Amino acid sequence: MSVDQKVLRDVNLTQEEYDTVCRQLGRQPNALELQIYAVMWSEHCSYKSSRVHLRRLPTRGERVMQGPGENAGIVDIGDALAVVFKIESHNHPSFIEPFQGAATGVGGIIRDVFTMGARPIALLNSLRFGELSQAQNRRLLRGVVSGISSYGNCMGIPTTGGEIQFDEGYTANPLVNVLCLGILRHKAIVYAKAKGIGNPVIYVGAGTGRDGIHGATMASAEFNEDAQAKRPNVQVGDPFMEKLLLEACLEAMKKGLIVGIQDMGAAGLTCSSTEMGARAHTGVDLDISKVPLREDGMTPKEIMLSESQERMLLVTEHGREADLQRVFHKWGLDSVVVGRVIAEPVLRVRHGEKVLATIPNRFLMDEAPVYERPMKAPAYHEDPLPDLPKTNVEEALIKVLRAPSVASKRWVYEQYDHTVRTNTLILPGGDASVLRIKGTAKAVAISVDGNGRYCAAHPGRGARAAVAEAARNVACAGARPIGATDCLNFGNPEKPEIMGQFCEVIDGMADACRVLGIPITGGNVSFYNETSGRAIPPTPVIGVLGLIEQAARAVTPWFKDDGDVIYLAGAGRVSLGASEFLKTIHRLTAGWPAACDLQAEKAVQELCIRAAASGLVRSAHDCSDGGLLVALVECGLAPEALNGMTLDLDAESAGAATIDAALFGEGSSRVVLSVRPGDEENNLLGLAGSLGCPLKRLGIVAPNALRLKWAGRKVVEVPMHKLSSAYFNALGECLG
Amino acid sequence: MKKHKVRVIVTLKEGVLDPQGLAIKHVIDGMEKKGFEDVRQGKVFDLVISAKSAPSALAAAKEVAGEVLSNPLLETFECIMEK
Amino acid sequence: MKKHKVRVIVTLKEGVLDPQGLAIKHVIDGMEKKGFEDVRQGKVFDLVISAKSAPSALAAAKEVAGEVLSNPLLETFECIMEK
Amino acid sequence: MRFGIVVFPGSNCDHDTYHVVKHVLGQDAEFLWHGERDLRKSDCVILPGGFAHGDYLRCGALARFSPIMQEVAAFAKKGGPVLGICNGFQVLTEAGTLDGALLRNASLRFICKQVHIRVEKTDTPFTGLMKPGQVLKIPIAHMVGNYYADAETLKKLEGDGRIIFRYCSPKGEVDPDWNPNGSMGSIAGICNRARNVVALMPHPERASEPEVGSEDGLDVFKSVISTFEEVIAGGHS
Ligand SMILES: Nc1ncnc2c1ncn2[C@@H]1O[C@H](COP(=O)(O)OP(=O)(O)O)[C@@H](O)[C@H]1O
Ligand SMILES: [Mg+2]
Repeated sequence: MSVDQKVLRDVNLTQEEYDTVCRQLGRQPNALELQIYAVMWSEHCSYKSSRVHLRRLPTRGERVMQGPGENAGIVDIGDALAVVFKIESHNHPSFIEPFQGAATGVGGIIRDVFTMGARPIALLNSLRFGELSQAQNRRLLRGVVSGISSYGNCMGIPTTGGEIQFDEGYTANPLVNVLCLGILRHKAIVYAKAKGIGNPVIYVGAGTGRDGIHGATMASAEFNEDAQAKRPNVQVGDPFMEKLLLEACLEAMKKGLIVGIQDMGAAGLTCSSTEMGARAHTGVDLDISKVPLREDGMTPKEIMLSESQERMLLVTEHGREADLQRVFHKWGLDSVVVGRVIAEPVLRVRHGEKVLATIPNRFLMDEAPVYERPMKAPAYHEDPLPDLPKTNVEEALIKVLRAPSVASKRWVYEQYDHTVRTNTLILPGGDASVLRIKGTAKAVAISVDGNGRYCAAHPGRGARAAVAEAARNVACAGARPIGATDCLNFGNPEKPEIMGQFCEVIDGMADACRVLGIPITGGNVSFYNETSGRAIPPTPVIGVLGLIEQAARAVTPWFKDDGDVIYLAGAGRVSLGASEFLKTIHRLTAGWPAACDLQAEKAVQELCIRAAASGLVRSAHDCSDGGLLVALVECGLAPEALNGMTLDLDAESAGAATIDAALFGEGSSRVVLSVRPGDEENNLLGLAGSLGCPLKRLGIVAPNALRLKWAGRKVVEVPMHKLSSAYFNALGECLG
Repeated sequence: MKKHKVRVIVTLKEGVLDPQGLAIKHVIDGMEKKGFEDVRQGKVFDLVISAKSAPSALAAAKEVAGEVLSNPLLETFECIMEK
Repeated sequence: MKKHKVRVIVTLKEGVLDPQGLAIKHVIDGMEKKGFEDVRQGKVFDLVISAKSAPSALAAAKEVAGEVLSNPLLETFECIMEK
Repeated sequence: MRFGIVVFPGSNCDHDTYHVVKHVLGQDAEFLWHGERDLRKSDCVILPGGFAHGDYLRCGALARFSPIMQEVAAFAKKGGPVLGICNGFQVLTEAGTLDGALLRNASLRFICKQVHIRVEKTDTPFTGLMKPGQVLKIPIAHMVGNYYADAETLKKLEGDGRIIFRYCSPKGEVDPDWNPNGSMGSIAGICNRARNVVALMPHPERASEPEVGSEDGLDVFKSVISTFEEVIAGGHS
């Protein structure tokens, strides 16, 4: 069909896609319909580049009550309770306006969780920035952190954990991934379905403005320059409004007044009404003259595409509108009927009586384009590494402890309220966040992890390592992993190398999840993280959820008492390739990360979980960024006390030939444990033996200083307070 | 060099959501005060600048207002010389 | 009833510490801009009020400014009728 | 004893406070919706933490216009024990029930961490079971907790013995290094003239069970329960 190419460019559709639209409809779409198609078929909403690959991820498991496809995944935790959780990216908006971008990212993921009927109880985030030596990156970090903190804190949802890494590759493309976790009773699940023909479709929350309207629209010729200057499309978050929505929605759900609900997130009213109809095999008939507007003179297109925050679309039973209104009114909110559920499975948009658009749901969703984009195997870095000059261990240790990716993130997490709701048993600073479930003996643990440097060097290994690390963090706390959510951050999928990375990452994740028995219940894909042709390192971020049957048995990473015996558990291989040591000490990005042996990983996790359950270990900490020595030092830096240690390592016990590789090499499947000498120690050794998990004695907890021998020779003796100030103060010194 | 006082007023651009203003309006409405149609909140900065002349103080204020005091994505500003 | 625009400017009383203003001054100093002697931050509220007359709109604004928009312990305010 | 916990739309420590008085201490507890005027026969009223009305203007500034606040003021005037925690402290200063004001933290950042506070006075309903000089480990979580009062007010507070808690080191030393937010005189909590209205920035309800890291906050609630029981016992004798 012939169509103005400029029109297609503005809405970001190809000629072939336009032809498909015409074939589906049997006619040309009108201007509004074209806009609706364009947003629904955008990468963000349709997953057209990733869908064929995502199918390879394992999504089923005994405990999975809801896999991908709804607003968030649901995993059973027993006692008729379930956890609802999901991670989402807000990368592009955070680059444009870090405070609002990050804040609205938090707002969005919270809505995804409470719309399922859950009370959100924790937030986590995974952040990536360019190096902090550049003022621009410091500004982005400060803005993002205060955006997250202002939104989460106001909502009264604790931000209990996360991770941050710095790499030059994120300079013009910071990543902001946020995860929300909620708890619900099985019976209370609410789905995003527009069920019940004739039921009213109701709009609640903030008024609709022009914010967030598709960039394409902004660039069209409708606004003159001055108007553009006055009408930015930055979305502004209102956490207080969201708090009202949260409480009002949960109250309405409890009263059985909500049949189905979805938040108006990306592509706003268009996406929520189409998806809710499609899931219920019904249609939604909207009268946009009823939509509460915040600005004058908004066009139908603007109303349908607005991404104003803190808005929900819901369906109630016919006849209960007044009851619903009463609940919302109590919270100071208006609820407005803007449409009806209809039998015809279409999205129909009217303005009063006048029909403006009619599109069958399936065209917008199931029959949206799916691409098998061309792929090219990623260009790997050279392996093996060049010869490296000798290093002084103490100097290197302090430098690595001060490296922003390794150093304590206390400057960041002190800005997050992490104790509200009084469930947080293990505060930020540990491996996983641990939250008790009031009214039961249980706790859940959750950790988000990913390593772009590993994935850039070797996407498959990096992806396996990311799943393994998140799961291991949870296992260290004593929790058994029961589900995962993932956020896949990549460059432009139209480039074959990027698709190649994506494909290898998916395979690596799928492999790790299958072997470790962790189903993926939802996630998010963020492509086009690219500026001036330069893509970010491929960055899958995995959030793993674990369950602890006895909350009182949760294990922290920190050494407890002098004389406790320190062990390295696990048969993990290490490599200096792509390590923090190589980057910080030798200013090199080279080599491959160690391959993760998933059977060894499974064994060490099993050891941690069982040892915790039977109260055998006093502490457990995973070795990740920075390697074994950093992990050991971290074990000595409890929030309120310092513990020293006396260590006697060699190539055999540390699992590497050279001292640098042993102390600073990185790899999966390794955990530092401490145990009381005597019976408990013997029992731990017995348990490890029966699980086939190696356990190497490294030394004992001892007062005040780190004392380290390598193959019998003394190499380091340094007071813990010196290490503590390097580790805890580094980030604050950069950021002020 | 003389000291000049410049007041910079930073306000949200039209169309940008103002949660502060909304929350205040909501409470004012609840207080049964009549007639309040709209409330928008902005910021004010009172600067003291040493400069040769009033115009050069004003120019310095404008620079800082654009670079530091306001976020050009969301806000506009005006600078006023105080007597 | 006509709509009137009133701008309320709320500033900290002299002597009350203004950490925000100080922090901004610090940033400006760090940028090697010269001459900035003092920065104090305040708030501005743009009100739209329906009232019979400008004086009655101004009176309504003053009431709200004193009761809600400012804390008399820390702040003073002025109300300005806009054209 | 019956606790009434005031719920503003943006309160977010209401459930935590309820949990402690009801489930940890086994007392009666009721939520008091800010739009209502009924204290439901509460023997003690708590204004919990949170962001009462979003608190974009000044923290706690808008809360005093809620209908329930008139009842709380009347209850306080009759001598009823009232506790303000964090946002509750801000609400009480904005309402003029307590002296001074809370400004933004000196660091300008939100601060969430464990701190230590020293008990200065034990002659209030909320500190009766404590010892003067006792150190409590209790977390703070606020952006606006930097206590400010003019010199004259400060002098009055000192003179009347109305400074109830100060930030301190784990050993009880009060000095600027251990002042997390810039508060004048390291003030963490104060009371009114009649000593029945007490407020503090730290969150005792987050330090009331050993598994969350500290039980030191529990004495705040236990004290008021014991005062109440004494009154009841006194009434019967
Ligand atoms: N962005 C963040 N938000 C909250 N907590 C964080 C953040 N980044 C790091 N932390 C906390 O700091 C601790 C260390 O993080 P990290 O170095 O990533 O640990 P690990 O290597 O064990 O995954 C964790 O407890 C984590 O929750
Ligand atoms: Mg880890």
